Amino acid sequence: MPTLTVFEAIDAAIAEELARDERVLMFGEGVATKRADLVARFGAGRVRNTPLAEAVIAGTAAGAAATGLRPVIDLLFAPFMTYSMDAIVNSAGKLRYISGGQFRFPMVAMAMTGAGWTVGAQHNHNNEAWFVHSPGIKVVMPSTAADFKGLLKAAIRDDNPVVFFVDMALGHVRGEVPDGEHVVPLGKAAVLRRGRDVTLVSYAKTVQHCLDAAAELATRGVSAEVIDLRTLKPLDEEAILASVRRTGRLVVVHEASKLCGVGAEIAALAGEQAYAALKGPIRRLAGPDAPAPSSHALEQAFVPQAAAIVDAALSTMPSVVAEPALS
Amino acid sequence: MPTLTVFEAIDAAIAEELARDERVLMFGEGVATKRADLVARFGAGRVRNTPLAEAVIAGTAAGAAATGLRPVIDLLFAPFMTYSMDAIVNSAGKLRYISGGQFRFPMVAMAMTGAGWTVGAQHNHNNEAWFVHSPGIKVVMPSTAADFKGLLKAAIRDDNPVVFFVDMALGHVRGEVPDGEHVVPLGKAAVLRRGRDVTLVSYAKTVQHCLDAAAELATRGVSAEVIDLRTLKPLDEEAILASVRRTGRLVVVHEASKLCGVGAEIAALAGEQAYAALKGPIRRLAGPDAPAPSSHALEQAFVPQAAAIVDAALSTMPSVVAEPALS
Amino acid sequence: MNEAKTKALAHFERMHLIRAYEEKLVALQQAGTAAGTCTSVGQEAAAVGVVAALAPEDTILTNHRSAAHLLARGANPARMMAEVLGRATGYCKGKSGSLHISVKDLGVVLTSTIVGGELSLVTGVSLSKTMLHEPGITTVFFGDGASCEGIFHESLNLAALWKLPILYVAENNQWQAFVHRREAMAAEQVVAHAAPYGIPGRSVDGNDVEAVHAAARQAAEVVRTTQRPYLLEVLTYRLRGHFEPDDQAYVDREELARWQARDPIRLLADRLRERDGVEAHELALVAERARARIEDAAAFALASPMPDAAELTTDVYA
Amino acid sequence: MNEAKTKALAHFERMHLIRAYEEKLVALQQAGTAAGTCTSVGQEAAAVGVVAALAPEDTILTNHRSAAHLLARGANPARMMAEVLGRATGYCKGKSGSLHISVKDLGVVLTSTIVGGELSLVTGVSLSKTMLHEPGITTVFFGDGASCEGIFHESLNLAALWKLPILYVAENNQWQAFVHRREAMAAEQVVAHAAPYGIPGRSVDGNDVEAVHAAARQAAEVVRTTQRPYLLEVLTYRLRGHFEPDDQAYVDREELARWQARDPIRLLADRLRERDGVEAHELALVAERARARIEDAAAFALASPMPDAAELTTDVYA
Ligand SMILES: Cc1ncc(C[n+]2csc(CCOP(=O)(O)OP(=O)(O)O)c2C)c(N)n1
Ligand SMILES: Cc1ncc(C[n+]2csc(CCOP(=O)(O)OP(=O)(O)O)c2C)c(N)n1
Ligand SMILES: [Mg+2]
Ligand SMILES: [Mg+2]
Repeated sequence: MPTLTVFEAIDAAIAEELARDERVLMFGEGVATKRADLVARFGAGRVRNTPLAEAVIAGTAAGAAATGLRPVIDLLFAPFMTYSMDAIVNSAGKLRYISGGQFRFPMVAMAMTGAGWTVGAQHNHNNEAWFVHSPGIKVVMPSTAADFKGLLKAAIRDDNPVVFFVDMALGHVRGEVPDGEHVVPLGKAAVLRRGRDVTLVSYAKTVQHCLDAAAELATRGVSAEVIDLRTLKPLDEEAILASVRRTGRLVVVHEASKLCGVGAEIAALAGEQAYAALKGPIRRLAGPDAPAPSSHALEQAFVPQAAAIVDAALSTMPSVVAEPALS
Repeated sequence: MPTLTVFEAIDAAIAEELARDERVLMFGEGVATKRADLVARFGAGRVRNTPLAEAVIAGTAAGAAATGLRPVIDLLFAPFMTYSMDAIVNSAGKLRYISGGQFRFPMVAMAMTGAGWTVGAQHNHNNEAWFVHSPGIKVVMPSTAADFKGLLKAAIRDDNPVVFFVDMALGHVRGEVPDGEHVVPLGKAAVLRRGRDVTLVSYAKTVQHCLDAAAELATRGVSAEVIDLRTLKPLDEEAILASVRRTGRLVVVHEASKLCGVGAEIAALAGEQAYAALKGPIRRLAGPDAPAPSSHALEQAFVPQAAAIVDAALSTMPSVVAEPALS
Repeated sequence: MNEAKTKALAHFERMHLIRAYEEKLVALQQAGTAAGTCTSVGQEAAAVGVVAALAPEDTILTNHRSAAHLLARGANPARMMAEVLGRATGYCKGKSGSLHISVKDLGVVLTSTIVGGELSLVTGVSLSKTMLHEPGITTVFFGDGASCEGIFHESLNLAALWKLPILYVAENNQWQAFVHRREAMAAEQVVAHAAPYGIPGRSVDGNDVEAVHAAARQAAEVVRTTQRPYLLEVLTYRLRGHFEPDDQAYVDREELARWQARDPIRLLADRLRERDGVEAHELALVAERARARIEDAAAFALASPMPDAAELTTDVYA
Repeated sequence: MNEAKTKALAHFERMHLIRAYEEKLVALQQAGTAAGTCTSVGQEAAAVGVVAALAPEDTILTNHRSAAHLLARGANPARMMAEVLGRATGYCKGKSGSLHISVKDLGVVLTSTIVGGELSLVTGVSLSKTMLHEPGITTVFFGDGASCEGIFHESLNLAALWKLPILYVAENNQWQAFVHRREAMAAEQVVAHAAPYGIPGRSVDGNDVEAVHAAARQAAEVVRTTQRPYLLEVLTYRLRGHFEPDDQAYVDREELARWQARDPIRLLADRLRERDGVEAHELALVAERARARIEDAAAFALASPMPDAAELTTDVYA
């Protein structure tokens, strides 16, 4: 299997989908400049630079999607999506419903986020929960090169608006990507490590932190299962619940702020539907309720690291260590 | 105590704060037209109409707040806030932090939402969870006339950006409002009914549905405690946990969509910090993952009603009725 | 009968249909049977004059104040009223209500009540037509208020750069909900913003349906031949309130009276009588026919069922 | 020494300080010591010419490409560099990094890296000054790219309507990150958008610091006397890439060479020598002094501590 970086996997997915389906096109600020090879291959009409205007970029995508095209837009960094919220949420997310099903919105809105580039809170804001909370929208946030490729292809083929997040820190991480047509269905989590004692659920860069924590936990005799959600909406509730019902313990980990984050949703899901199987308190590890700092030292402190995940996992097991006193 | 409608309570709060503090001003689309009395009393400078431009309305508020004024803005309906997200989230919510504490943003952004006016999904979208999830912002969503007045006054006096939601359906509901200076601190939930067997947590219009459910539950021998959150951020975690630790059972109810909603946060909180006290599965009752329909029949079906709350509460008590089979 | 007269009579009938539709909804609202709506009373000439200048393959985007555009395009008032009343037989199964009725089959797509939403979507709709080699141009109706939203400019800039064949129609009705245009718009006219983008444009008396129609035909022709955007501003007046019920207490009585005297239906009636020699009773008959159609429409709507509760969660995902 | 020469020499020194600062950061970035930054190389005249026209009580808003504005205003390069390097001694305690440095004490407030953020905030800052009867005007720097964001227009419209004394300074450097202005902006110049709002404006050669300064003084005077907005466009060029490192592979070599030949520092040096008779070695001394100051600044920054981990959650709420 060839080894690609995440950025290369994304490039491959886009190129393949442009080649496969004439209705696919891509635009955004600097898209044509940065993807000059695609312009040469597919023409200036299908790979376009835009003005600096995220609202109309996203609106144009929604309008085009509803009328026969399958646009992919690059909104650059997640905080810039604040300018696109009407188009994504009110138009792409709602106009299918509002119109009684007359339109569909096959479009993908890409954005980067996450700690790693010390660019500060106006470039780094893990706001994926906004879109999970909003109706009519799917949300993808992979962690491996293979999934970036396979899920982006699936997103482009999906008939719904998909917000596709790229954790910046993963861009240059390499991974094996299957040869040939590789499509990963939306809505399916991946169990990256099997375990019996505790379920670690995560997505994006903190998946690796969970795998590291699981390795460490193994040395302490704790068998941790690691689930990479990959798609945040639709959420693979079955995979999560099956695992928690088996292990009886749940730790959810992500970089986004805790309050009303994806971790809250998963913890709530377990408390509702796997309650009978729970053997200990649920734990969430998440970014603080604070904007992302720029300074490298602080930026790294923002992200839940493996050691903290180990501690959290152990704290769900009163038999291993005492449960911290509840305030 | 005088009896006021929620809209009157809001009017009173605004008028009193304009009178109390010269730095307070209010603007928005039609604000001066609709509040001509306040224009007459406080001058055209302090109560202003704006152009139809939510982005600059909110940005102007943030800029003014950082430099000495205390603006209150009316963004009309919650979906229109999609145009204001940069100003609210990236500016008002983050620039204090980004600047290392050089600025503060004493401003209030008001918006209406909720079922009741059959205005459809582009006027009715309970998106409060977006703001709870975003750092640096407080979120208020009261249910009674007294709290609307007292919390709005507190919000105007707070040195942080506060998003203040008005559930449309409550506008004409009357309630007693204490005479004279009446300020309700942000961040404090209200226990509206004491109970032993189950805790019902809610906010805005569904608080009344919980009270109705509690009354019904009482007739069935179940003693339900009803908590009105009032402020969604900062969340009164203590009040919630104290109650759940006592009752051992939790039902969270709101009109907003379930996924990553405030209910998810509260359920997660209980699963983390009240786990040992839980006697049954947590239940969430929320709006579906769908845009709000216009048609009155569907719009009412969108909102969790008392009967469903009763059922949910009973389902947390295997002793009373059998727990539904988990899929 | 000469062509101008035939056309004018057709306009007249369409305008009456719109007026009757709006007045019926006002009556239903006052009776507590219908929710509020944003009526197009006073703006019938703008809608009819422009829409009549479009071809069947042209596409239309509109906004909250869309009834006139829809009816001018030939939408069935019965299904529109059913939608307003939240019935299953409505164009959008009752999920839209009055504020965002789309009728894809008529080429009226993606109606949004977010002011400016139509302007953010129109570029994409036009792009599809161009890239998929579909015939026709795309027309977008928006208000003077929408021109104060930044998205108006983003849309114009993109349309100019990408050479999109879009006919922008600014319906300047002097009001932006409860705020007068003067208080909210520094430019005297919306069309002033077109030139810096290299977009041609003009403004026209929006209460004279024939003037609107001529201007719209010319504008559409420019869009068709140049395959580039054009901005047509239609100067008119919102004769009723913003959203029913609305007592218009905030409206200057004199200004309102001035525009009432220029009611587009009355102007056209006068012309039909004076220029074309149509008898008053003939005109009354037209009006009567329109009202009768609308009564039937209302009866249909009121007799229609509410949507099934299961519809709450359908049409969310494709 | 005549006044023009004195002023020109002061400009020259300031421009060199800015250039030295940016070049040092580029070096640190290339050495892997600093993160990337958006440099203002080539735009020093724009910043220095405008900022020198402002009074101490005037307020400034700026954006991601702010180093020149800050240094022209007298910010301490040591604390700026410390900020870029994420140190506790930075103007924002390391929480900002390079992209949104504010220095409230100098009246440089609310810097935002969201393109257009400055334009949405400036109206509020100006409103405060007006309502609190504080002296001074408010200046906002923004790029040609920002003029393509709808918020630019919302800001102009509000400033015109509310009569806000704002000096809008469009730094048209021909680039919007990786897209040439021509490809993203249908208008030839940003200033073209002012007139429809009734806002006066002009454009000026942005590489001639004296021309910029004269135009800015005049513009600021208009704002002060009319208490209304003014739009000054400064035509210049981004001589380096968008964000370090950037190989500028996408930049037309000829265009770049043309503008390099008009490097504002070189233009001013020529003038100082030719018009004012300043010797080359005197000019070299100025440059040397600037570089030395920047070396000190870098040493300070590099020796400064990282913020304490507890700072992660401070300054979130007031
Ligand atoms: C983004 C947004 N802001 C505010 C509103 C509320 N609103 C609905 S219509 C309207 C006035 C629109 O004025 P204009 O664009 O001139 O259209 P008109 O109603 O005059 O036809 C307002 C403020 C809205 N629907 N969307
Ligand atoms: C809303 C938003 N979109 C995109 C970006 C990414 N970005 C940063 S600077 C820039 C170019 C800005 O161009 P211009 O306004 O002309 O300023 P310049 O960089 O040329 O000084 C872009 C696209 C951003 N920071 N914010
Ligand atoms: Mg209008
Ligand atoms: Mg630029």
